[in-house]
Amino acid sequence: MALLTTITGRLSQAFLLLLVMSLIGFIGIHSVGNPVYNVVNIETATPEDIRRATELLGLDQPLWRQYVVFVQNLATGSFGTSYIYHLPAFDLVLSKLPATLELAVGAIVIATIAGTGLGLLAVTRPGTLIDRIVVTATVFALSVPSFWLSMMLILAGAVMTGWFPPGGRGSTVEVLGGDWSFLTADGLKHLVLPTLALAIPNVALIARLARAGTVEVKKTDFVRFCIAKGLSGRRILFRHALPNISLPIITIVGLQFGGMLAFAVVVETIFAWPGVGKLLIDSIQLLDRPVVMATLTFISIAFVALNALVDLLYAVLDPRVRISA
Amino acid sequence: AAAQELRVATSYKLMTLDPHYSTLNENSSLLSHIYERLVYQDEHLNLQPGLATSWRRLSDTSWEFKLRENVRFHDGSPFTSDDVVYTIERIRNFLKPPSGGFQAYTKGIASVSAPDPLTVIIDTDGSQPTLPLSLSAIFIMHRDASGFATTEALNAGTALVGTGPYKFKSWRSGEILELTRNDDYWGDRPSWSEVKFRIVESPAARVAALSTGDVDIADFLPARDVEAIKQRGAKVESVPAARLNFLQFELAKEAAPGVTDKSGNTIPNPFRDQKVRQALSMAIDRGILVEKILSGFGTAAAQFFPNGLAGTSSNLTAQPPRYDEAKALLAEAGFPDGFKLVLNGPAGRYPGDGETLQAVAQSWARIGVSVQPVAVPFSVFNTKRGAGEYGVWYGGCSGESVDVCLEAVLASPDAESGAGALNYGQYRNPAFDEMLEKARALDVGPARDKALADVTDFVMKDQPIAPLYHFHHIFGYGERVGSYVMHPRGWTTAMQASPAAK
Amino acid sequence: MTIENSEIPPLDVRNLTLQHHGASGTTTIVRDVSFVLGRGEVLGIIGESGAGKSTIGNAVIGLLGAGFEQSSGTVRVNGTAIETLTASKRHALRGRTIASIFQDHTSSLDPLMTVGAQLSETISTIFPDLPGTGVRQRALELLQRVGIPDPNGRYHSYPHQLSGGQRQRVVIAIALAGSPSIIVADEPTSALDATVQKQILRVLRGLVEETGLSLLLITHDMSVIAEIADSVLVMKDGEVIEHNATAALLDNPQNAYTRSLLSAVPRLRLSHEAPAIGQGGPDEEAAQCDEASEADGPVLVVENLSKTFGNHGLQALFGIGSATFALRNVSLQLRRGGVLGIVGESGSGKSTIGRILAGLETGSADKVVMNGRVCDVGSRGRSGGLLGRIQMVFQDPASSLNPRLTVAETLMECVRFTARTEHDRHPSRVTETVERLGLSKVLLTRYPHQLSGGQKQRVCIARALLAGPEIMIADEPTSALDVSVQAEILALLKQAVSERNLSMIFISHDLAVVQDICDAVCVMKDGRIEDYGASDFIFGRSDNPYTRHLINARPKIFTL
Amino acid sequence: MTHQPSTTLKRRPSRRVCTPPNLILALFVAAAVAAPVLAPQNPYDPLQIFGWEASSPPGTIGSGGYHYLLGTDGLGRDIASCILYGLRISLMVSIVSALAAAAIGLTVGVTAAYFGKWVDAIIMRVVDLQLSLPTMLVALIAIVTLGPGVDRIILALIIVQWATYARVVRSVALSEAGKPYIDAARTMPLSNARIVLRHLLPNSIAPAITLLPIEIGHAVALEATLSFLGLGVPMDQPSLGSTVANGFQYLLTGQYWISLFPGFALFGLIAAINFAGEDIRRIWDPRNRSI
Ligand SMILES: Nc1ncnc2c1ncn2[C@@H]1O[C@H](COP(=O)(O)OP(=O)(O)OP(=O)(O)O)[C@@H](O)[C@H]1O
Ligand SMILES: Nc1ncnc2c1ncn2[C@@H]1O[C@H](COP(=O)(O)OP(=O)(O)OP(=O)(O)O)[C@@H](O)[C@H]1O
Ligand SMILES: [Mg+2]
Ligand SMILES: [Mg+2]
Repeated sequence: MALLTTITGRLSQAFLLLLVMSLIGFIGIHSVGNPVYNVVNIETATPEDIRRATELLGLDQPLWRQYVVFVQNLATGSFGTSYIYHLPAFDLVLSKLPATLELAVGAIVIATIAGTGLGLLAVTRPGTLIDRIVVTATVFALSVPSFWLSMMLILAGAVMTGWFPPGGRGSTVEVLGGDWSFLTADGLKHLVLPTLALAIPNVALIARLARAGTVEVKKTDFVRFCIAKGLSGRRILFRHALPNISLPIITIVGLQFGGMLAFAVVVETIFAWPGVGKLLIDSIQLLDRPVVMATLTFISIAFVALNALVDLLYAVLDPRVRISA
Repeated sequence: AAAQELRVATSYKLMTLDPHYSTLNENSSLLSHIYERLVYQDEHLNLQPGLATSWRRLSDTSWEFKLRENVRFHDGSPFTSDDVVYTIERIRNFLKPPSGGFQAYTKGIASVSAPDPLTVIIDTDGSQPTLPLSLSAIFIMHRDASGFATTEALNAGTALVGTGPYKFKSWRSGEILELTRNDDYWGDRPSWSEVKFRIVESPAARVAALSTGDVDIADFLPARDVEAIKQRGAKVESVPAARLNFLQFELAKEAAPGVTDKSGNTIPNPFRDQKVRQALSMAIDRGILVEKILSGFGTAAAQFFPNGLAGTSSNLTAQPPRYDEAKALLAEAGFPDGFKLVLNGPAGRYPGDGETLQAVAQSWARIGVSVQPVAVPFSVFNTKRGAGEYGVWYGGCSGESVDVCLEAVLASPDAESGAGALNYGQYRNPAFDEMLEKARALDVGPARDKALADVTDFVMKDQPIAPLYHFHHIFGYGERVGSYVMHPRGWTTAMQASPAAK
Repeated sequence: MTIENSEIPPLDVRNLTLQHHGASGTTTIVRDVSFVLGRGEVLGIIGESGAGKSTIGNAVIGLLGAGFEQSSGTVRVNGTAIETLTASKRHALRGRTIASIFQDHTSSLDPLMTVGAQLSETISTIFPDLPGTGVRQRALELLQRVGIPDPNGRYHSYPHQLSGGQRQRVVIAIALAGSPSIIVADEPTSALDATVQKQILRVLRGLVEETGLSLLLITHDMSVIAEIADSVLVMKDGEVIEHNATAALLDNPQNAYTRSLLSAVPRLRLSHEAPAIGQGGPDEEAAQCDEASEADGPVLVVENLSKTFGNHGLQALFGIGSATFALRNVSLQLRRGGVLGIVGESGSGKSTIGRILAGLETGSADKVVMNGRVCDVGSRGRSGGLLGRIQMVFQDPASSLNPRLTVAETLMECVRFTARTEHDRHPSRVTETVERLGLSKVLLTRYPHQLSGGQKQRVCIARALLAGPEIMIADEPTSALDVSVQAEILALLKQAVSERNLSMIFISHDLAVVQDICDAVCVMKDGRIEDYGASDFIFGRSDNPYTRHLINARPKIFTL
Repeated sequence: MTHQPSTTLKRRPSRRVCTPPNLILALFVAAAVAAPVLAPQNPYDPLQIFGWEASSPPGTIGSGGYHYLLGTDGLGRDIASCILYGLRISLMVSIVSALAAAAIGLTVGVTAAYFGKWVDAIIMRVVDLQLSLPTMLVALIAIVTLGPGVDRIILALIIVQWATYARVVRSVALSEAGKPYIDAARTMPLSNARIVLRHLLPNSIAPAITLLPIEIGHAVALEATLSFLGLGVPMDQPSLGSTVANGFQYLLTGQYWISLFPGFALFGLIAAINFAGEDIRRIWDPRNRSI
């Protein structure tokens, strides 16, 4: 069956991809520096300490052998133990997942809904004040570097008004083996600012895409025919224009969501949000190879899955699109 | 009860709950709530009784520690000498690298014995006058009947019992540590019923958290934010850190990497000439570093620890730059037109590190030395420094006492003894080595301090490094905290904070 | 023909002048056009391609494109001048009072929505009280009425899964959905074969007579005019040059252009003379070809070509839905320098044959030999040797032009990349060809959306001709052209065939045209070849019932 | 969706290029080019900088005779001069990298959509791979293995950015590739490259054009972040991005000028680029081009 071949095809591709990814990660970390300097306390460690730590971590082995060991361990389901945290690397990544997920999901939902909403709102009133406000506001929203935006949100939402906490993750409840903060009032309060910081640029991006796309679609013959058919403006907008502009929007949503899962470092750092992105950057900086490898694996899987989903959505939306394996 | 809760935003990551895993403050600072040491180093770096009430030297190679009575672990079991033996054994025999940092502190120990529940006898290899100081780094764990506790088990938070004033409640790596008061604590009743450390690595986020009253204490605040924080009503304390940041020179190689003449041709290593080193050190405007880059929260340095701390020399004080003199010295050394060099350093590891490189570049430009400052991530920096790819670089050293730094940075490198661990510049001065060794053999006390000061005087004349500054630890606290006692080692604990009077 | 003359005519156009403002200045597209369309009346508009017919249609429903301006005149619908109405009032007329069938049927349909859904949404917008099942019921009924076979199955098809004629009928069905009192139909039957066309005309006529529908019918097809229009407006260069009752106009045209137009109407000759070439069925012809020398041998041999359309992406993925058999065991031959006509029912697979041969679609066949080379039709893609030697004029000219290239760019590209000699590459070839196709040079700088339907079609023909193919597949190449231009184009094609040794497959529903240009004809129905033989045989002696049925279905007036 | 009266003259699509945002952008470019002439101080020359004048408020007259119009930063560099000099690097790094990334991404994305099947599969998996590689790691590897330098940063930014374009443009190209005009092109003896670049690409590019100015802004920010981590442009030759990133640390302090003015400059630059992008997108659509 086609579905089965598609899935197996994708899976084997994903497997290859992970292999390549792990090689890049491995060689990359190796080329950047020696992790052992971060493992020992460099201000006090003796050369002997360093040598012994190097041996114990297997860093004295040739790289290819280290890789073989890594793959062997992987076969038993282990990414190894973090050099820095001394926790199983993948568990460490998983433990950051709830925080990252709730932030990313919140932000992407807001971005998608508000973004398309604003974009369509602007496009229904071309040339009006609303349109201009949307265009200008989105341009500005996109022009603010994210650390500025985050800082401004903290200034406005926390320091000056005291409405929201300036950072941190609020109280959590354990559900399904993860600690979730969106289920508590305190947690929700903590979520507001970082979610906004992540969502705002994406609201703007999606609004611009939606607006630009719709402007284009509005000129097509089938929209003219829809008008001639007597369809209401709203119906044309939502049932005809929206599906026709949604391919790039869905793509962006998928990409940005993946990005939020993996690379929301700035926001996570400034809001002291314990997420995957921060863990990854820290681990890269500390050359904590097991964690880097585990995180990269998680991210690749997330991207492959997301992109497969997005590809599937293409086919749902556009019957002319052929899905390759 | 809420009034007695202390909320702290700390930069300390607390990477593991194993107290013997890493010697970094990042771990030990927070764990000192749960675990205690035999000997405690106070804010003047003097040793005070901890779990040991007294200690004395039985012979040149033997120490006796008397333990405190009626101390109980969090699980109710009594603290005995057996636990000390267990702890030292765990460090020496059980833990494997990378958790090897603590082995340095037990290096000189030959054997440990427990003649009675409140006495510990430690025999050493040779004379170890600073053994109590070494032990001031070691947290005492409770003997586990089933064998040595693994790091994994400790991280799981199950077997986490110490004697400290606070008990473990919960922990999420890199995120949060929650503690509750240990009501059975042997010492003064802890001030706070609950303590919650939030790990906030971004300084701006710590500032924001403190400014909004989201936390009561925030550690390691950026100096430039102090004014604004004060305006928002928080109080700020600072203390010069027991550490030094300095510039270190490559001294062994014939040609120092990155050092060329003005037109880019390789030249013989100029740093091997003491005059050049002196000229370069002389031409650094340390005032700019401390006043501008560290916004006044720094002390211009001429030696390893801030003046006044044990083992420092009162003869050495930082001088304002003397460009003309420096230029003359350079000319004397054969570089009237100066030369070109790459000044390397880590980015964002120490307060003001990157900016310091640039400020030094500005200073040195005035004596004709053109500098290309290059800051890279710390791990890259370490790797390259270790590989000898640098000619002159920015480094840092800290320790329990001055001699630790003297030995690590300036002693001739010796893989066996571990001396010269930070002597990446390969500075070798046998006279100094000898003097240092002698000084270190002295018992803790004024004589030893004097000897160390003399050693420092002696070696700094040679200018093997160019000291820059001792940055200050800056902590801020809100209205619920009455006072906070700063510690030069930069510890962040609830014990240092006392509640504001109602 | 009863004309109920009520006081207020449903559509009253007075002194309509339409201008277009562009960077190169203002051009008047339609000048001072007036007409009245009464209740139950059918007004035909014929005229030169590019005369402004579609533009008038757009003005009437108030959907002029960007840059157009109604600079003077009024359009009254049921007495109200629509210019004075607010946007929403005007919109309320659409679909209910006045419906429109756009010339460009393919791009009128939303590619991402099934045709059933598009039809149903129109119905439920106009009849909001109708329950869901009622809507569907009515939608299926409409599909049935416009002659879509298997309406239940087709309901769930996407536009790209339909044949050209089927799409056109869906558009007609949508226009009919709101039971409007006025319909502006722009070339509503251009893609339909005679039988289906007849059915559609019958439906329209029925509505006109029974419900008093007023029909503004823009067409090139004189037989349609003759069959259904009460009066006719003849346009040229944006002006009305003649306006008369149909019979009067056809019998006694006043204007020279009208006369030339009428004389250019191709007529089917049903003489029973002996065929000049080929004697009978395909076998005979094949035998003949086999004997012929290499040079005269068939340039194309197709044996047992079949095509089954799978489902679209998602259905294919989950393996649901049913397949469409578009072609079943089609065998045909194309003589070098010959023109093979393919006629037949709309949806019978004519275009599919063309697309497979052009390598745009896969199929399965026992043997396909082109130009002496065996081709693999099992895979999409272009076999190197044939690249550019086989050219296609697509059925839907509008969407087969790259919207971002000007006419000149499109044609120049074709010249540049197909030229074999330096001479071929010369830009003058483009202008020459364009002029021979009756297109003004001004159009060269335009983008496709700035052309009329017929102009686009001619650009497509120009593109195919400029490529200098050995085989050309022309899929309804003249459906949007007025008869006099059509005559010129046909002459041009014939010339190309005879002078350049071009071989052509000519797909058309216009039997007269087919008879005129083709030497062999193949009649298709339901993906099968029903009848196949020399042109004279098919039109003269074939006793295949479907062939006879097709021939007899032609509008009466021109069968004499 | 409302329908404007078609009878009134439609506002003709504006072809003006001298819109205020474009003028501002032109000003930025001019300022960048003329920086050595305009700037009172060369912030890249350590001899012209006086560390003791660090963090001077706007308007201070410095010892070198400099008038610190916008104040000085924490190292004593004239902010106004830093902005002017920094603009050159930021503009070049961001625009070059964004354009190159766009060129690569667009070509690759359209190619994937056009050929489908295994070509698509391979390209898209490479895209997946690229997307899941963290910028930081790429930058680290590039800079550690190739050494520091503006060109390395541009390279790193290209590697990081192209995949986004590829995926976005592919989404449109997938449905565009099935349209008859592509079929028509396929029957011509055109090379695949030409069909992809001349026919498919221009028709699939619209969302990517929306994306481009955003990505340019993104590139400035990325470059700033990398510089902040010591992976960017040389620290003694700050780009606008790194000036902002450095100034960012002063945001909550009283020395507002160190963060505010470079921030405004960056903000204005990116906004101007974004507005200009809006124009490009409008002009790109042939339906907006009148004859
Ligand atoms: N957007 C436009 N810009 C400029 N000129 C245009 C535009 N649209 C159409 N025209 C021109 O207006 C004239 C009338 O076009 P229209 O589509 O009304 O012709 P038509 O009579 O319907 O022709 P056909 O029978 O070929 O469809 C043509 O010459 C065409 O080139
Ligand atoms: N992509 C497709 N998917 C499924 N079915 C298709 C597809 N394309 C065409 N068909 C079906 O194949 C049949 C033949 O279509 P084709 O376009 O060849 O007809 P045609 O003879 O050209 O008709 P017309 O005269 O109306 O253009 C039709 O029934 C049509 O619905
Ligand atoms: Mg027309
Ligand atoms: Mg067809």
